[in-house]
Amino acid sequence: APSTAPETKGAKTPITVAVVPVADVAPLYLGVEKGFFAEEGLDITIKNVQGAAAAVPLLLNGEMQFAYGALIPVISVAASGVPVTFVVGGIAKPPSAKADYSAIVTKQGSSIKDLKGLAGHSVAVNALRGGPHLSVILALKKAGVDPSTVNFVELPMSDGMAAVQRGDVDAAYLAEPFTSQAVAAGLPVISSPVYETAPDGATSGYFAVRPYLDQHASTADAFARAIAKSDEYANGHLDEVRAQIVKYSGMDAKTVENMRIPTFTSKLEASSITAMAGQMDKLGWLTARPDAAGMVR
Amino acid sequence: MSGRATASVRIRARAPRTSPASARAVWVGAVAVVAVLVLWELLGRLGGGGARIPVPTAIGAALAGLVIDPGFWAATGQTLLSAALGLVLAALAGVVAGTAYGTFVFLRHSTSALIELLRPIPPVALLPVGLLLFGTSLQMKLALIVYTAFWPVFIQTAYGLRDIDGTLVDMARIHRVRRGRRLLGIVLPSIGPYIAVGLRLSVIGALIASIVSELIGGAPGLGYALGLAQSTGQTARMYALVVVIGVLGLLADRSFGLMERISPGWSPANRERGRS
Amino acid sequence: MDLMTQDTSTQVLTTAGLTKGFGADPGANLVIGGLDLSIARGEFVCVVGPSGAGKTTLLRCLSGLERPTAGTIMFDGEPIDGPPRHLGMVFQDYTRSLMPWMNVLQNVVFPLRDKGISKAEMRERAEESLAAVGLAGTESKSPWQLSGGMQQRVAIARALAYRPHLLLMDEPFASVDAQTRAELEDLVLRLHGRYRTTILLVTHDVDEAAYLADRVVVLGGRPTEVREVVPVDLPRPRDQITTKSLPKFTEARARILGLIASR
Amino acid sequence: MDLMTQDTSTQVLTTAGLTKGFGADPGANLVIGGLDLSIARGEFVCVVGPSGAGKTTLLRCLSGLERPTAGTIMFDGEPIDGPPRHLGMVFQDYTRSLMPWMNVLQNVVFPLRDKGISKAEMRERAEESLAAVGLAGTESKSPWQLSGGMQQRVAIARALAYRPHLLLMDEPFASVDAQTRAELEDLVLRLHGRYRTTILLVTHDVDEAAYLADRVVVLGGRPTEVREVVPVDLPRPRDQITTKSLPKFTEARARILGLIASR
Amino acid sequence: MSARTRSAGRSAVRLVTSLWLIIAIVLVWYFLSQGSASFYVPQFPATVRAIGVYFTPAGFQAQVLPTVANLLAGFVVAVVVGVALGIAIGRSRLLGEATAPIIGFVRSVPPPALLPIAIALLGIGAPMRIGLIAFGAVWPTLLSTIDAVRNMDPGLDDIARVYSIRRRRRLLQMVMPAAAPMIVAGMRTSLLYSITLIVLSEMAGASAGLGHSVLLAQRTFQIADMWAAILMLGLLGLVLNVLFLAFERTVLRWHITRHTERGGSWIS
Ligand SMILES: Nc1ncnc2c1ncn2[C@@H]1O[C@H](COP(=O)(O)OP(=O)(O)OP(=O)(O)O)[C@@H](O)[C@H]1O
Ligand SMILES: Nc1ncnc2c1ncn2[C@@H]1O[C@H](COP(=O)(O)OP(=O)(O)OP(=O)(O)O)[C@@H](O)[C@H]1O
Ligand SMILES: [Mg+2]
Ligand SMILES: [Mg+2]
Repeated sequence: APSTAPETKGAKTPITVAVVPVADVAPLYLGVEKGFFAEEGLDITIKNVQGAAAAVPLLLNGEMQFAYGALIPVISVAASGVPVTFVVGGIAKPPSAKADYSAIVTKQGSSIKDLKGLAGHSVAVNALRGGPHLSVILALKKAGVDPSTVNFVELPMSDGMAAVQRGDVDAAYLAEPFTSQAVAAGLPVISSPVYETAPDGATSGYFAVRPYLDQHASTADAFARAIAKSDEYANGHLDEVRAQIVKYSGMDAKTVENMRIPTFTSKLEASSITAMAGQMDKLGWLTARPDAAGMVR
Repeated sequence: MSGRATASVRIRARAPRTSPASARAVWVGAVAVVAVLVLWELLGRLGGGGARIPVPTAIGAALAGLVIDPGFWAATGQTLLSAALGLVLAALAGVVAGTAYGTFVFLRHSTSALIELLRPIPPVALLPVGLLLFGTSLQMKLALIVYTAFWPVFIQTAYGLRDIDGTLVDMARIHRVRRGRRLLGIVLPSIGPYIAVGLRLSVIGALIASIVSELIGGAPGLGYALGLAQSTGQTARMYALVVVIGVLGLLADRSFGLMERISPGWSPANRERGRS
Repeated sequence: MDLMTQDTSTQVLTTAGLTKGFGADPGANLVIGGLDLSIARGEFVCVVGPSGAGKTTLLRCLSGLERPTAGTIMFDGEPIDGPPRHLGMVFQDYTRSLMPWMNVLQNVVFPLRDKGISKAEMRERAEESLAAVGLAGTESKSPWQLSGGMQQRVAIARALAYRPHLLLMDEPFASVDAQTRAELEDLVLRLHGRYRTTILLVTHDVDEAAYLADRVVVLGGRPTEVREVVPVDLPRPRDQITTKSLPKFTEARARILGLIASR
Repeated sequence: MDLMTQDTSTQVLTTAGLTKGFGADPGANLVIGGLDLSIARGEFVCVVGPSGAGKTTLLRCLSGLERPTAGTIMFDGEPIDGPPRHLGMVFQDYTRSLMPWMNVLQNVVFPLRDKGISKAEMRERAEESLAAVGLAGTESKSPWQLSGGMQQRVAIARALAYRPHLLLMDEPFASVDAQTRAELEDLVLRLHGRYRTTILLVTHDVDEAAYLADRVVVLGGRPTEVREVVPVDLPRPRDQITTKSLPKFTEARARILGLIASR
Repeated sequence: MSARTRSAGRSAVRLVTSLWLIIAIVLVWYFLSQGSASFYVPQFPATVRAIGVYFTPAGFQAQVLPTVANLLAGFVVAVVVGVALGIAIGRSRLLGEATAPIIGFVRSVPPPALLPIAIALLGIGAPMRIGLIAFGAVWPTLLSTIDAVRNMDPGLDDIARVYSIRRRRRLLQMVMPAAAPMIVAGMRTSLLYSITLIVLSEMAGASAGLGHSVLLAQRTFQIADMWAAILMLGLLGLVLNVLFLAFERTVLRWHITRHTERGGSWIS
């Protein structure tokens, strides 16, 4: 029964957090190092998983308590009836196009110069019906292009750049570290989709399952507080963030040096979820509309 | 009769086969491997930007980085341990179930449709269920490994049972040889070549399942490292890990190949006749 | 055919109307058609008949390996259902009846296991019977390292080491030289004399049949029936020189030859 | 042993110091030790010798299937390297030499394909030779549906249909009955007479050897050597009754038997 | 006449024995899932409805057909390459020694790691999928063939050499039939591998297909859809298996009849 209140010093509450080892979760590592979690009485273990959906079984069976995920996949999970709820936010909409960690890239010398040019062409996204897919669709709509004229191709992000260069696809959605790699290789960026389409507030967050939250409310609060503290610290110490990324991802320092670091935020609004869920529903991606209010704590 | 009396009967001393031949095998194999590597390096360097597969020298550099990392060795140990454990379980289960399936007609008829329905379920698809039931524990890995490694042994065993010489079975029946003894003395040796192939498939299956379960399920091991390298765009490191996995598979495969060569000295491939 | 009139209480093996066919409709493709035969305890019976007559098929039925299409087979007064106890058999296809993954000794010992025989006795029996067939010293060889005749003798040694009460032998000496064959014949005769083993032996050699048997069953016809049973009234123990020079031997031999040629 | 003094120009097959051993150190485990033999074109030679003497091994060496450990084998004046053309062979292990996935006809016809023989002739030859061995009508059966003796005859039919110039036969009649055996012997004799086929036949039956051969090679010793070559000076054509009643036949037979027994 | 009724009766019995277990399991599933709240035991009706989608003309054409086509193409390539290469390797000592380490290495590369290589070499279209399936499924056939050819009865080679049988005929009519029982066993495993490899092959570049459906449903947590796609893979396997058995009965007729008529079960 790890429901001990955080105030009880000495015996710390052990929790396990499932993450995907990308830049988004740097505050978590940083916070652990800075002792923000220990201060809240949490003994934290971080484990890598393939994605938000892969973490759900582990939350359900109690092996892990929190997981990091973007809004879209977690909304999908919620729509299928799993009672998942966000505890705290992750990263925010980037402040500028230049700071956007995402990019739609094309081949050098491609005739496609902007989103309008994508009509009738193919775009690689890492997961159909996932966040990138939605971002590209919304960006296209915003640019006045009918998304149904674009052929979306599912392709792992690590293969996106090569596929564009070879001409297998005309464009690809990339996120860091692949964005900076592509830019360094000279691929033209025709859009920064997250910056252009994301709602204000957090676009991702740490979530848990409701039965757990009902029983361990104080632990969840402590976790949220520690994340908030970490976010704040991280936003002000980008060098330390980069050092953390090098440590936990194994990327070399030079790559990380060039990466665009997202802005971290702990504030996650139900309205963002409502907006996203609405878009997904419109596209026919959801079997049921999840209760947005219930998805945020 | 003078011809025969001449003492100069030249006996062509044929050296004992095993050791120099296997030395030759290593030698020939090594040459072939080097040839492939050189070809790859050349193609990679001449092919230019399009191909995203790193050349052997780049992978070699990443490999050098790996082997000095103690975490890598721990991961290797974890991967191998679970693969070996799962393989043993799967092999036993596969031989037992395959023998029963090939032997009992009612059992075969009752279960064949169900088995055919279940068999094609990709192990990857079962992962969420495995994660839910067992978490990222060793059990989850083992469940997936056993499931993957079981089928080849099972199928091969079941097929092998059709290849038992009827005369041997008659001989055993005549002498009222007990079933257990028949199993050990006749059935298993007869289907040995089938099981051997099944095992060689399973050993790699077990290794791959171990890695895939780490890759997707997040259990610690080489697969975890592989997934990390892949999702963070460290291509050379990823291929270095692939090379490591390939070498592990090669070693496992070779050790089985060796077993095969040692045990059935009776197999036609090892007999003297017909090898001239 | 006065077999049915014999006292059946001493009969080990009796068939009545034994019929056997193969294929989808066995009744239409009969190999053996209503064969009556009975063998007394301790008797030595030889079976002769043209190639393809059904001798092997008969032996397989008698041993319980094959189920007859019709008719009954009684063993020790009970209908047969699978191979009975204490039955030994030398298969015509001897190469196939040896296990290539076992050496000669292991092959000979194989049927003895699980029969409550001590390891030492198993080994002793095996070595004794291997020596008897002239294969002492080959214990650790593999079957495929032996000549055809040697393999056949391993199969014989296996049957001997088993010390069966009823021994069925299907052309057991087909692949051995004349000299060895004579020795093996005498070996089987000694076995028969010593243990009162009931023996049914298929052979193509009429001399051999007459030399060994108490009665020679001549098969023939299509489907096969018992053409005649020739009693061989020669004294026992027999030996190659004396027995074969007896007029009764020549007589029996001529009679069998005549029956075979008259097909 | 006056073999070496014969005119070698008519010799098809000549061995000089033929030595063969098995195992890791063949020189130490000799089966055949320095065997000299030569066979003239159109000759019929029978080989007799104890079981395990190395008759099969000799045939395998002569056919080029097995490489001798030492010594030379010349075929038509040239050292042998692999099986020569126009060679036919009946293997001792006949069951294994038939392919179970082919029926009888396909098995017989198999060696004839790709030899520039028309389909019609292939079939004719196959049916003719199958009929000659008494197996007409079994064309579409599978080998394992035949009795042992029938399988052996299929193997013989295959060799006959091939019309070889040199025919090596390893105990080809071991599993057939006396009557059929006599018929097959005469069949082989006719073949020999008609096509002048050179034949080397291994047998355990001394009568058979004397009846068929121009010369009988008696093997013996350890390692095996030619103990003696017995010329059989009987007129051809031969037949079972007349030839076997000639004093010269009895003489040859007795001589061979004596050589075998004296081992 | 009586033979015919007997055989009709026998096939009826056969049908019952082969189906009772599946029916029982479906019933258990039906009743157990009725009140189920578990996310991994989908309700029976929902799953059946989801499967139904695949049997609409549009669903069949979009989801099932391309998958089956790639699967079959990949399997056929695997079998042809496996048998051809297997015979070559099995019969040539040099080739066997030269390829052994490469084969041992290459076949232990985990399939997910193969994906980028396949994409790099073959793009993201059907050739890549077929290539991946073929590459992953070739091993059982290849290894079986190598082993079967190596363990061939040496007596067969003797016949071929004595009668100077040409190489082609030797291969087609001696080596292949002799090795067939084991090759077919390997092909069976190859078929199994092909089906599971679909999922991997549809991890990239696909927007439809059964394998893609499994992945998509998993990612979006549509458990009924996931099980529907998985069961479709199972059904596909079942159908292919029936076809395979028919193929096997033709190719191995001699082997099977010999086994049933001469020999029988070892346990009898
Ligand atoms: N499994 C089978 N299927 C079909 N026919 C068979 C089968 N077994 C035997 N026969 C047929 O039965 C007949 C008798 O065969 P069997 O082996 O009993 O003869 P045999 O008397 O032992 O002959 P041989 O002396 O040549 O060994 C043959 O015509 C054979 O073709
Ligand atoms: N592959 C082998 N390895 C070892 N020894 C062998 C091999 N083949 C044959 N031999 C030995 O060679 C000897 C002669 O065998 P071979 O088969 O030539 O005899 P054979 O004269 O044909 O006898 P049989 O009349 O019994 O057929 C035997 O002692 C046998 O053990
Ligand atoms: Mg027989
Ligand atoms: Mg021999």
